[in-house]
Amino acid sequence: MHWWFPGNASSVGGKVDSLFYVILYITGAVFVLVEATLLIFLVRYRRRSGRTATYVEGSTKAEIIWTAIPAVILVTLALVSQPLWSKIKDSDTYPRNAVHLGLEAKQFEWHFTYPGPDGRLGSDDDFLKKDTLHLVVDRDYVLEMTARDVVHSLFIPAFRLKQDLVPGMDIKMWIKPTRTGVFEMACSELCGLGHYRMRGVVVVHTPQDYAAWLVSQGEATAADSAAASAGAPAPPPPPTSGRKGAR
Amino acid sequence: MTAHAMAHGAAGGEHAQGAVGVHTQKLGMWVFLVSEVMFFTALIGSYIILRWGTNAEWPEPRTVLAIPVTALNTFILICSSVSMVKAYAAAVRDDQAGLKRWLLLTVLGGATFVSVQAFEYHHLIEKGFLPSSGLFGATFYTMTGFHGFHVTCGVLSMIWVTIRAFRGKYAGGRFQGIETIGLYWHFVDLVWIILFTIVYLI
Amino acid sequence: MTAAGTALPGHTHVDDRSLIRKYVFSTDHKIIGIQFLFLSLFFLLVGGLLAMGIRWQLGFPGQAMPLGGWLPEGVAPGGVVSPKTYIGLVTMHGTFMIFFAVMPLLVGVFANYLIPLKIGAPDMAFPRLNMWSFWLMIPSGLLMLASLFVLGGMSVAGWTVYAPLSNSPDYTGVHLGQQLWCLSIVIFGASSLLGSVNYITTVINLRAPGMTWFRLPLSVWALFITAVLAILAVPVLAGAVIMLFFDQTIGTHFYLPAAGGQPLMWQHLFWFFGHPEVYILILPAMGIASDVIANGARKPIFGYTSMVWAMIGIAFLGFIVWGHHMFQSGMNPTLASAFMVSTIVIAVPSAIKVFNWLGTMWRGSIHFTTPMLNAIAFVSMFIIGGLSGIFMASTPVDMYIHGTYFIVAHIHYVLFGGSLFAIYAGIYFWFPKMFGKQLDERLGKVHFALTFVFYNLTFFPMHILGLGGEMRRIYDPTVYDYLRPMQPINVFITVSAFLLFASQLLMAWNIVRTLVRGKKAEINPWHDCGLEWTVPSPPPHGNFETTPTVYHGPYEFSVPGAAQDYIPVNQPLPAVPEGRR
Amino acid sequence: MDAAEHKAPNYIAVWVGLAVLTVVEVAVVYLHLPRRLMVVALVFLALWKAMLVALYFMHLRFEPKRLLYVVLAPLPLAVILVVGVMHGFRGP
Repeated sequence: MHWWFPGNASSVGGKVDSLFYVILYITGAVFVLVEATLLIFLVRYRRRSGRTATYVEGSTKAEIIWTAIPAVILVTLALVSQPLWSKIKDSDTYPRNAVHLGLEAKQFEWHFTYPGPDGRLGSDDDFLKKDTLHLVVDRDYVLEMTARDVVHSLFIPAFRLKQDLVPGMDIKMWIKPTRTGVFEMACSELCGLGHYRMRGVVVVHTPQDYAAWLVSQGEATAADSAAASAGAPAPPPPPTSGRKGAR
Repeated sequence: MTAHAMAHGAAGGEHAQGAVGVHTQKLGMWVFLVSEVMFFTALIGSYIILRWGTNAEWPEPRTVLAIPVTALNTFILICSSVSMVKAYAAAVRDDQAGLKRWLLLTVLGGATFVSVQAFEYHHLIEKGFLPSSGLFGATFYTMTGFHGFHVTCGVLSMIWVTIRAFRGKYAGGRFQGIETIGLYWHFVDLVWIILFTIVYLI
Repeated sequence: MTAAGTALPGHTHVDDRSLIRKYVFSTDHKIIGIQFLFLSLFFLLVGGLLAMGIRWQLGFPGQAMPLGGWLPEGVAPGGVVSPKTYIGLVTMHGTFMIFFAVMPLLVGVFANYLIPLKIGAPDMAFPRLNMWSFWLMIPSGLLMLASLFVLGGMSVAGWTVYAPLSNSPDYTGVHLGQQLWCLSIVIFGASSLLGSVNYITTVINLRAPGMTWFRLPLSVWALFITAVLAILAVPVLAGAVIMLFFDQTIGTHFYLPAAGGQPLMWQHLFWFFGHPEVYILILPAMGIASDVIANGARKPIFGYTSMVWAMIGIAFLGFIVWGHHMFQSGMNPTLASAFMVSTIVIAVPSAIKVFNWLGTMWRGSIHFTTPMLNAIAFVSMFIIGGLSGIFMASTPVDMYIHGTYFIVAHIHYVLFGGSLFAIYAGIYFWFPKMFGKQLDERLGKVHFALTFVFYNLTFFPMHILGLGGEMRRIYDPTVYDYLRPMQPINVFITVSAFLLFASQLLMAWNIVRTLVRGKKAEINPWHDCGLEWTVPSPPPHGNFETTPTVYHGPYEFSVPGAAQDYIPVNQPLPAVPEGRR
Repeated sequence: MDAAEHKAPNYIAVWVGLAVLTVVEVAVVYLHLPRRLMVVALVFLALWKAMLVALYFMHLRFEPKRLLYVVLAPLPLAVILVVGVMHGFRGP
């Protein structure tokens, strides 16, 4: 049941998944065809008394066919992949109104910086949370990422997102969660002895929950949050529904 | 170009002359040099990448390095290349006296180059310019150091070749060895020409 | 060292070299090939043992390893693999398998043994350099082995030793281990360089009369192209590793961002070597498989010329695809797109090769000998490895599966399912020529069957793990909630891996038993056309009494009108048939 | 045998050429030209010198074409590597 992709929870995940399935169907068909051909040949042309091999050196026609067909299929795949890739990784195409968050990775910890009430990163009211990323569902975010020591890689399986964080480089990644819930994140680039436990979680809130969370953290006043939403529940336990859900 | 008639005597005997029309020993040396090109590409390429591919701060080489001395040293290495090729020409003519004389000059030129480089290193280190002094120090010492290592290897093998020459091993038209080691020697010279320009001058 | 010589059956010809010159510091390409064989089989065993440690921890995280109590407390406290040891195992497994097992098995063994014999040369162009190429592998291997035991522990940066993790003990506590790793790799590079210079020069200049370029067996073509790749790629690794070594020892900052260095530069230089290296590890396997498949199907290779051009194409394209290992590295996304296109293009020549192997079997008369079985396994497994590579080539899909077990599955389908099956095919095929004794066919088939089954049971489920999002190189997957349900797969893989490892002992047993009291081999047990089968088994020093003349291409099987179903290349074709080569 | 045997290049002339080019290089540095012009000039001069060494001292001018291909093989790769890596770093 859980032996497949974790349920998708981001804007790009669905597209990545469908591209994956396209490739899976194509390669699956090729796999079945080729391996079946191989098996048939092995049975049919096995050594038998009274039958000898036929002397064939090749066929230009066959060569052209089996060069052209894979070439066309593969180039098509590249053409299909390219726009999605640019959309995900090319920072020029990121939405203008996205909320910018900071992320600095150091050995075995993720340090997220939030812009605070003024909505701007790099001002005095920024605040920092370790290992937990709080987001509002259906909102565009751009993570401004760097690493303090070695190369890390942010991997959020449910979002289908992965990006290395390289010390000395500023790398941006666009995130848009589409489903509330708690999702795990991991480091997927070997970063030292504690690499395996460099775990974090993404909590995707509704706007109301997020406002309440801000209040609970003392990062916003009740008035601020009241402006954002009506009646937030008091100390919000992170919603557990949809947890790594494969529904 | 030349050694066709002398193909024998090298390893491989009757096979020494092959499909490319090049003596096996010479071909082997060229193939080796091809890989040397890639080795220096890694070192010089890193220098280019670090200096111009990023926003790293870079000192004006002139302010750190002594260009006149190195220019002289460059000239010495070029001279040793010329003496090498003269030694080869002498070997082709079977002029044994000329061969020995030019080989000795080549060894001398190479040894002088390495000595001047050692002197330069000593001076730079005294001034506090170290491999750990930023990217320029790191790339400078790595590139010139490995070049110097190549020259040193060249000088050592050249001494060996000279000894063999004095023993008459290259007499009677057996000059392929001279051409082969010469290729290495000129290659090292060639690398220095590039290094001198991009490390010291630009 | 490897005592390769002592196991050799007696020579009958007159040979006045001393025993040491003949069997230890030998310049004979055949002895050097055999020395490489035993050395790299030893490292294959080492790499396999390390893998067993990895699998134990992944299958049964935190439980004491069998016999783990014998390990020192610092390595495995209470018999449990520590995180540091685990990453060390991962690093050294990759290092040993790639640099000291598969690469020398393919290049050291088969290039050395086959090239002169197959092209009709008495030896390599530079026999003494060739000897050095082997004797440099010894210090290189010893240094790498020593790095397992030094103070501070072995390298824990993965076989790709990404900077800056590998740069400084600050991050991992490893110092000497990583430095020895670097030294070992540089010496390895020198060894590989000497070998490659030899192979290239030999193939270009020492071919027997009539052995034109397009009469070369595909194995020789593959080994030649591989040597070209090695000569162009390995020096770049050497340069990169030397800079890494300086970063560790004399305080340079090539890869350390604090002083302006570039961590990504390591990745670029490493993969500029690393991707051609992948083809160094697969091209010779393709060549060996081609030879064996033509022989087993009793047919000429289908589309010989396109097979050659496909290999040349792979070699060329292999140098412009390195970026596909770095799609998620923060590299310029536009450049990544360019790398995606070149990567996808390189799949085409691979596909051509697969179809041509199928074409070779089509209407053949397939003899299921042990070498042939292994070669067939090579083809079928390479298909899977090739197809799974397409997922990674597509940049958006790569974003999800990069750095997961999907990659681990892919690399093992190519390097184990591909290269190693072809290596086995090659060993079974040429063993009679090397030692004059025939490996036990029945034992060989049992070994093949068990390997094939357990291999697939081990590595196929890794695809599923990867799609479930399990990262590679993690010590304990059960730390993650979403990975815990998949733990039974890990247990299953571990059990399969142990059985796979155990199955390999059959081969070791087969080799030992055959060497001690094997059946004497004929000169040409597989009825093959190659020149190596026209000389005694094992061939004498100098190989050929007189330089052979070659009359046609290497795969003249089942020629219509011929008396037997193969025509050795040193015999002219019968007058009639339309086959021209 | 082949051409080179009969008309060995005038090595002394090449030597003089190399020496002069070296002097010109150093002069270029001290001329205080615009930076870009200086770089172009220096690269051009260095390549010229390297060509002289390769063509005459290493006899490439007189070798069969096929050897030339062997020798030139790594150069495009060197360019690909450097250019590729420099583009690999994200723009400023």
